[in-house]
Amino acid sequence: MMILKMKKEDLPAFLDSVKEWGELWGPVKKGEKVTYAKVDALSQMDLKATRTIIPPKKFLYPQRFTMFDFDQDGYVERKGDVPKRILFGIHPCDIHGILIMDKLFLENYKDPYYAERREKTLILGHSCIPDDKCMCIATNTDFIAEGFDLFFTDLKMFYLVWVGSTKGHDLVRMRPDLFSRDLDKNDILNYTEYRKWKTAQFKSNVDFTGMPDVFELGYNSPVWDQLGDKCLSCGQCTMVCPTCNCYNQVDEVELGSLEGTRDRFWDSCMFREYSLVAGGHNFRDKRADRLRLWYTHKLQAYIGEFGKPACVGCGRCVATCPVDINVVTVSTALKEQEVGK
Amino acid sequence: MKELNVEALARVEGDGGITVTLDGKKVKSVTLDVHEGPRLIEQLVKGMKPEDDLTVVPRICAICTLSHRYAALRGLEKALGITPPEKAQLTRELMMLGENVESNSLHTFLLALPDFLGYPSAIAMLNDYADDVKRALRLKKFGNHVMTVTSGRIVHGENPIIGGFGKYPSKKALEEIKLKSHELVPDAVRDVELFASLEYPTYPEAETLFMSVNAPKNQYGYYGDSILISNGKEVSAEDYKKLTSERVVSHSFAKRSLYQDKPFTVGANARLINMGKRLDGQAKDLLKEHYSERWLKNPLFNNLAQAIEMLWSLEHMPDMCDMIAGMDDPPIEQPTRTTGSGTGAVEAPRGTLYHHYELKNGLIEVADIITPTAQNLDDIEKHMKLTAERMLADGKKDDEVRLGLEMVARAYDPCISCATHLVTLKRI
Amino acid sequence: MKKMCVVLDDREVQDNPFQPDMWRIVRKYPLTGDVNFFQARPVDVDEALKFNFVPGQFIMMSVMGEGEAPFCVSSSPSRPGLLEFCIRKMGTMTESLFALKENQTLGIRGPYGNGFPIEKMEGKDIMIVGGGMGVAPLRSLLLYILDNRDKFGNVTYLHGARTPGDMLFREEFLQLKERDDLRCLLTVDKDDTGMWKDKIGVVTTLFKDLGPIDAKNTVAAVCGPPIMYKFVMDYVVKLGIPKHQILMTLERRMKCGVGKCGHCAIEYLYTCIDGPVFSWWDVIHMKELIGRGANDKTIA
Amino acid sequence: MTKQSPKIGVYGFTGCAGDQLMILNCEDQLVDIFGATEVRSFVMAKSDNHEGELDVAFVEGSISTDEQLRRVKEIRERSKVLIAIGTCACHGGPQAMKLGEGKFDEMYKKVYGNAKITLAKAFEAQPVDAFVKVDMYIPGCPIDKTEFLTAVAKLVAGRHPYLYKFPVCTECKWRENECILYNGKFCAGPLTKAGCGAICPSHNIPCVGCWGPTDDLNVSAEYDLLKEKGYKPEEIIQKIKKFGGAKVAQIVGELEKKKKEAKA
Ligand SMILES: Cc1cc2nc3c(=O)[nH]c(=O)nc-3n(C[C@H](O)[C@H](O)[C@H](O)COP(=O)(O)OP(=O)(O)OC[C@H]3O[C@@H](n4cnc5c(N)ncnc54)[C@H](O)[C@@H]3O)c2cc1C
Ligand code: SF4
Ligand code: SF4
Ligand code: SF4
Repeated sequence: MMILKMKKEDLPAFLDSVKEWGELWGPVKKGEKVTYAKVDALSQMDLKATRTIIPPKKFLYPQRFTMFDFDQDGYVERKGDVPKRILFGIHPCDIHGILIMDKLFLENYKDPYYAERREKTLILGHSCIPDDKCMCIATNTDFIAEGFDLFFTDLKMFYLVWVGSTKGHDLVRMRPDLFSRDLDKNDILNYTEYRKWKTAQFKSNVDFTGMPDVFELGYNSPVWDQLGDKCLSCGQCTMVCPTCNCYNQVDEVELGSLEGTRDRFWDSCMFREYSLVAGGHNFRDKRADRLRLWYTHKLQAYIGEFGKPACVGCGRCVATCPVDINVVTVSTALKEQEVGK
Repeated sequence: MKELNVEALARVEGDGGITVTLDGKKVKSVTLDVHEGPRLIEQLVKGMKPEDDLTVVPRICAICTLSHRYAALRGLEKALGITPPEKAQLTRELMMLGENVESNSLHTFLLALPDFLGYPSAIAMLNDYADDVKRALRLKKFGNHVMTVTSGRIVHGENPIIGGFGKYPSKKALEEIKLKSHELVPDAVRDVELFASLEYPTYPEAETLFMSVNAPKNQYGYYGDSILISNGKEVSAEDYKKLTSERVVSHSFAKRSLYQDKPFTVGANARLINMGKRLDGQAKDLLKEHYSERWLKNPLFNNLAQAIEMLWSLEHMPDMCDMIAGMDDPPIEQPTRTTGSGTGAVEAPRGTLYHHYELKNGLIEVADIITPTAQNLDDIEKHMKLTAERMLADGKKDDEVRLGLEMVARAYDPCISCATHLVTLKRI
Repeated sequence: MKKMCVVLDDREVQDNPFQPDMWRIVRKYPLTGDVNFFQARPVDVDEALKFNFVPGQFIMMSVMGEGEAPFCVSSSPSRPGLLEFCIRKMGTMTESLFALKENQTLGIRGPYGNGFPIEKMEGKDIMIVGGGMGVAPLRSLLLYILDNRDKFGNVTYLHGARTPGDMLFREEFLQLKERDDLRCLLTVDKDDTGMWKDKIGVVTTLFKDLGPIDAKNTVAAVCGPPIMYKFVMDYVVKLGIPKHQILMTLERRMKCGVGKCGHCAIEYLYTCIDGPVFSWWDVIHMKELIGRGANDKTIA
Repeated sequence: MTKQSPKIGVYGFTGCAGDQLMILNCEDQLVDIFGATEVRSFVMAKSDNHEGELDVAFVEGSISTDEQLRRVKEIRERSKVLIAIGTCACHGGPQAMKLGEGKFDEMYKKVYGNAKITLAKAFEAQPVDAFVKVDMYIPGCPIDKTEFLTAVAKLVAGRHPYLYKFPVCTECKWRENECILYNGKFCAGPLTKAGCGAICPSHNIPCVGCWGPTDDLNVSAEYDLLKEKGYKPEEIIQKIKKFGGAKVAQIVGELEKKKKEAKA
């Protein structure tokens, strides 16, 4: 890893030149919210925004995409339908989310679709200012040390730029004149100051310590039923969560032939069909059981397996669920054995 | 007594049938039955909020869904004391142009033309008239595209809402429409020529009256606050009941309208008869070239009228797009009152459509919807009866009479499901 | 037919675990009213002998245009070249599969899952208890053991079916009764035909005839419908076979077979990777199976 | 694979004919549809219609007269597969929104007075499956072109069509819309089956529920939420019943009963 320094006014020029590598994408206003969209220049982006509606996972495993084509003779790989992209402005929590996805999709049977997109997507991270829904401090994902190609920390007067990969280096080399390695004592002080300042910004005081125990103890708690009564099964939480990966697949054919495609699309464990098997038996027919699976996965099972939660504290479920079921309310309800209003 | 039955009237939207009852050589009666079941839409929307009504009433008819939506919007906005922002007004007009192109191309080519050329369907014409069918599909697809861009989707788009639009079309989409409409004008001209070259049999000819809106600013158009009658009279849309006294007949769930106890015609030829002088561009020239006194008597000319009107709609789109693209998105206009009434009159492709609403404390108390087909039904039966009599007198075979009758019915572009519209029964 | 795919600017060539190979149906015939036997070989014959698997593993089978579903291999890896399946018609994919004819093709990828721990079973006495569709994975195990007979101790095979007509591979098992190197006990719940010469009664009645067994040195494999587990497991445990030496398979909805799609998750386990073979000890410690949602059908 | 083009028929009953129109709206595929299948009967599109044995019958619209009832039974008898297309056929459509309230006769009288209509006897509209077995449902008001075409393509290939079973919200999130319901305004998304591509929320307007109910809907949760946000109970019920048809009418009925009991 290497840390460089860049003048803030040089960023537009830098982003302009990296477009040579691939499409430039960044956070763009959509109504009151933001979403990652293709842009021409930095000026179109909204860097102040906290979270996009759905996380950058949409670039690595799109909402719905074709895996391969098939015809009478067999299955044919799709080639060349994945563009090269540079994502600018990804926050630490989302990069942590990507790291969790990397584990799932790249280890133990590598998923070539994810791998290809991951390879063709450069992650240019950017520091952020937490709002009242951010809780990455509770999940230990408020800073990031890996998983990106470049990471820009905004220190008011200038950027500190972490180079996290050889591809990141390649980008820097496109405009070496914009970076400097002259880092001095002040930079260290500034950076330490920044970390302290960021930590002080958090307004949410959720605490996930002990959650695996609380989940274990609360396995049969009636709290799950109460939450199940409120849940709309709309699946929004799973769509917006950066660490939800479930998918479904379906074959489509051309009219009048047996040629077609196998498509993959986002699925959700909140749906009844999710655990339904032929013959009509459903392993998680009750909403309560489905909710429990989700939150157990985020805050208990994953910790048991990998020592950290599968929640990266992005706050999207908090900013999305119409009936207020999210990591905060669920963990509180379990702890206090009462569902808040 | 012998009955000649055209079981299901093919190629009209909805479900209808014609029964001709003969007494010896004489035609005793001709009835257009509507089998389509009753839906009681006007009763269902009672007690609803205007916004909810707006999602239900367009479902009366899929082909004129946007006309219904627009008529409802005009009626409801009047009742709520809203003047729509200019951009909304223009976008709605563009949407009506789109519906006009879509519906007229669907009707003239896919539904009516096969009769004239002696085919059972447009698909069957493919081998011999591939170019014409494809041209029609191209125009129809474009009409659909305009409807999609403005209203949100092809059929039953929810985008036009009270006080404006959920989302205005993007500049890029407008630019595309502008270019494409330009490109399609020659197609539309070819269509006019094709329909002008057809033989229109004289059997159905008879005098009648024609009604249409009087589009504002002395221009041609598809909405207005007063109604023109071909006898020279003009009546305010709010007085629509004077024009359309409704009644129920035993052989149909569709209601009928008469004007001063006489049947009348609405639709494209009525519009051209009443407002044709206001056309511009090539549409104007072509109307001049092909118009004749026979239009006033023969309903079959409605097909040609639709082709000319479609051309005008296309020719008009570029200007509309430019105007809309030049404006900023206005906020949604809010109601200034919760109690009031209003009548919206618009020209659906098949004729004048009225939506009348009375609101009390923000809820709908009375909804009255009068559809073009309901207005046309009596005239359809009148012209069909004449056709049957004359064709039989001419010694035509049953099959020929059957086709002749179907052609007359179809020329009116009847949308039977909208004719089964449901109005509180009022006899004047 | 090599399932190679080129990705990443043509720089890296790698296996795509989601792309099925084409196999040809060699034989297909009904075993019972709604269960068919399928035998298939790779279209590319060079691949035939390369397909290695362990009894208890499953493959993902594709019918073009319909989709994919998991099925256990019913044949033994000791008889390579062809794969055999016994498949029950349950829904959309299996219906389309049944509509295929001999000589037509289908897609297969795999094998997946852990399979039976064959190496750990070697040297042990083996007891196999099957019912209904549970025969699908068990037949693979049984045939494998018989083909490697000297590596295992005493072998007992218990099999129950509702009626003689419902008994999958009936003739094959009746023939096994002739062998002296295994004990094969068959029973049917009832028989209206009068043709059934063997035992009548539910599968647990067979336990009475078992005689003494060396429980601590026995590995049991039990597969069958949920109702069967409920009763059989009690008997097997009472025989003294340790719970971690009783093996079974779990069924869950699956879309990928390789731990990506999420559907088969049970707490932190993926049935497709950590299973489908689990020990009875594992299963009774799965909260999701015995917890709130528990009912007869949970274990399958 | 030997292929025989399936014999199909398209029929319309009480509704707006929008689903049949959507079939005609498949401009780019219309020729292919007519090529890949043998369209025996499609009254709205052609006049040489032959009734007889069918592989697939597409039925649009709800059933609201005795004559229609007779015809739909007759179509069912001669069709191997009967597919309900559009929300009217699947759930009853808007004309069935007051199903179970027992107000039909009164409303009918208001419209037609005492006039005798001899054509047929009318009753309150009901979905097709209230009278005959339906093998598959393609909902939508009107149906979505792509959803319909992919289903037809699969049927022609002898495969089973797959339609989304999850609610509109999922597609709404795929399209990255801000949630209307989260912001406290009515949206029928969570109760409504996906398939439209969440068109309405993507235009900043609430889903009105035109695809009809999902198989797994939680009406009472949405009801409670909206009440909390300040909506009047009657308005909520009216809004969710608009396209919900018989199924939602029943759920709402139970809900109202429960609320009444709770009050008492
Ligand atoms: C490890 C494993 C091994 C199996 N082995 C066999 C076998 O040898 N013989 C046999 O007859 N059956 C077996 N099954 C069950 C078989 O997979 C289902 O019966 C089959 O998927 C039903 O598919 P369908 O499309 O006909 O049913 P539908 O109900 O139409 O299912 C639609 C889709 O849901 C999924 N699905 C439904 N049920 C199951 C299920 N039980 N397990 C996994 N996915 C499911 C599939 O992806 C399927 O394509 C096995 C299941 C598992 C998990
Ligand atoms: S659980 Fe909620 S806060 Fe945690 S990562 Fe997922 S969406 Fe973000
Ligand atoms: S806006 Fe409507 S459809 Fe979209 S997520 Fe919210 S409730 Fe669901
Ligand atoms: S968003 Fe809702 S109302 Fe709009 S088209 Fe989709 S299902 Fe219909």
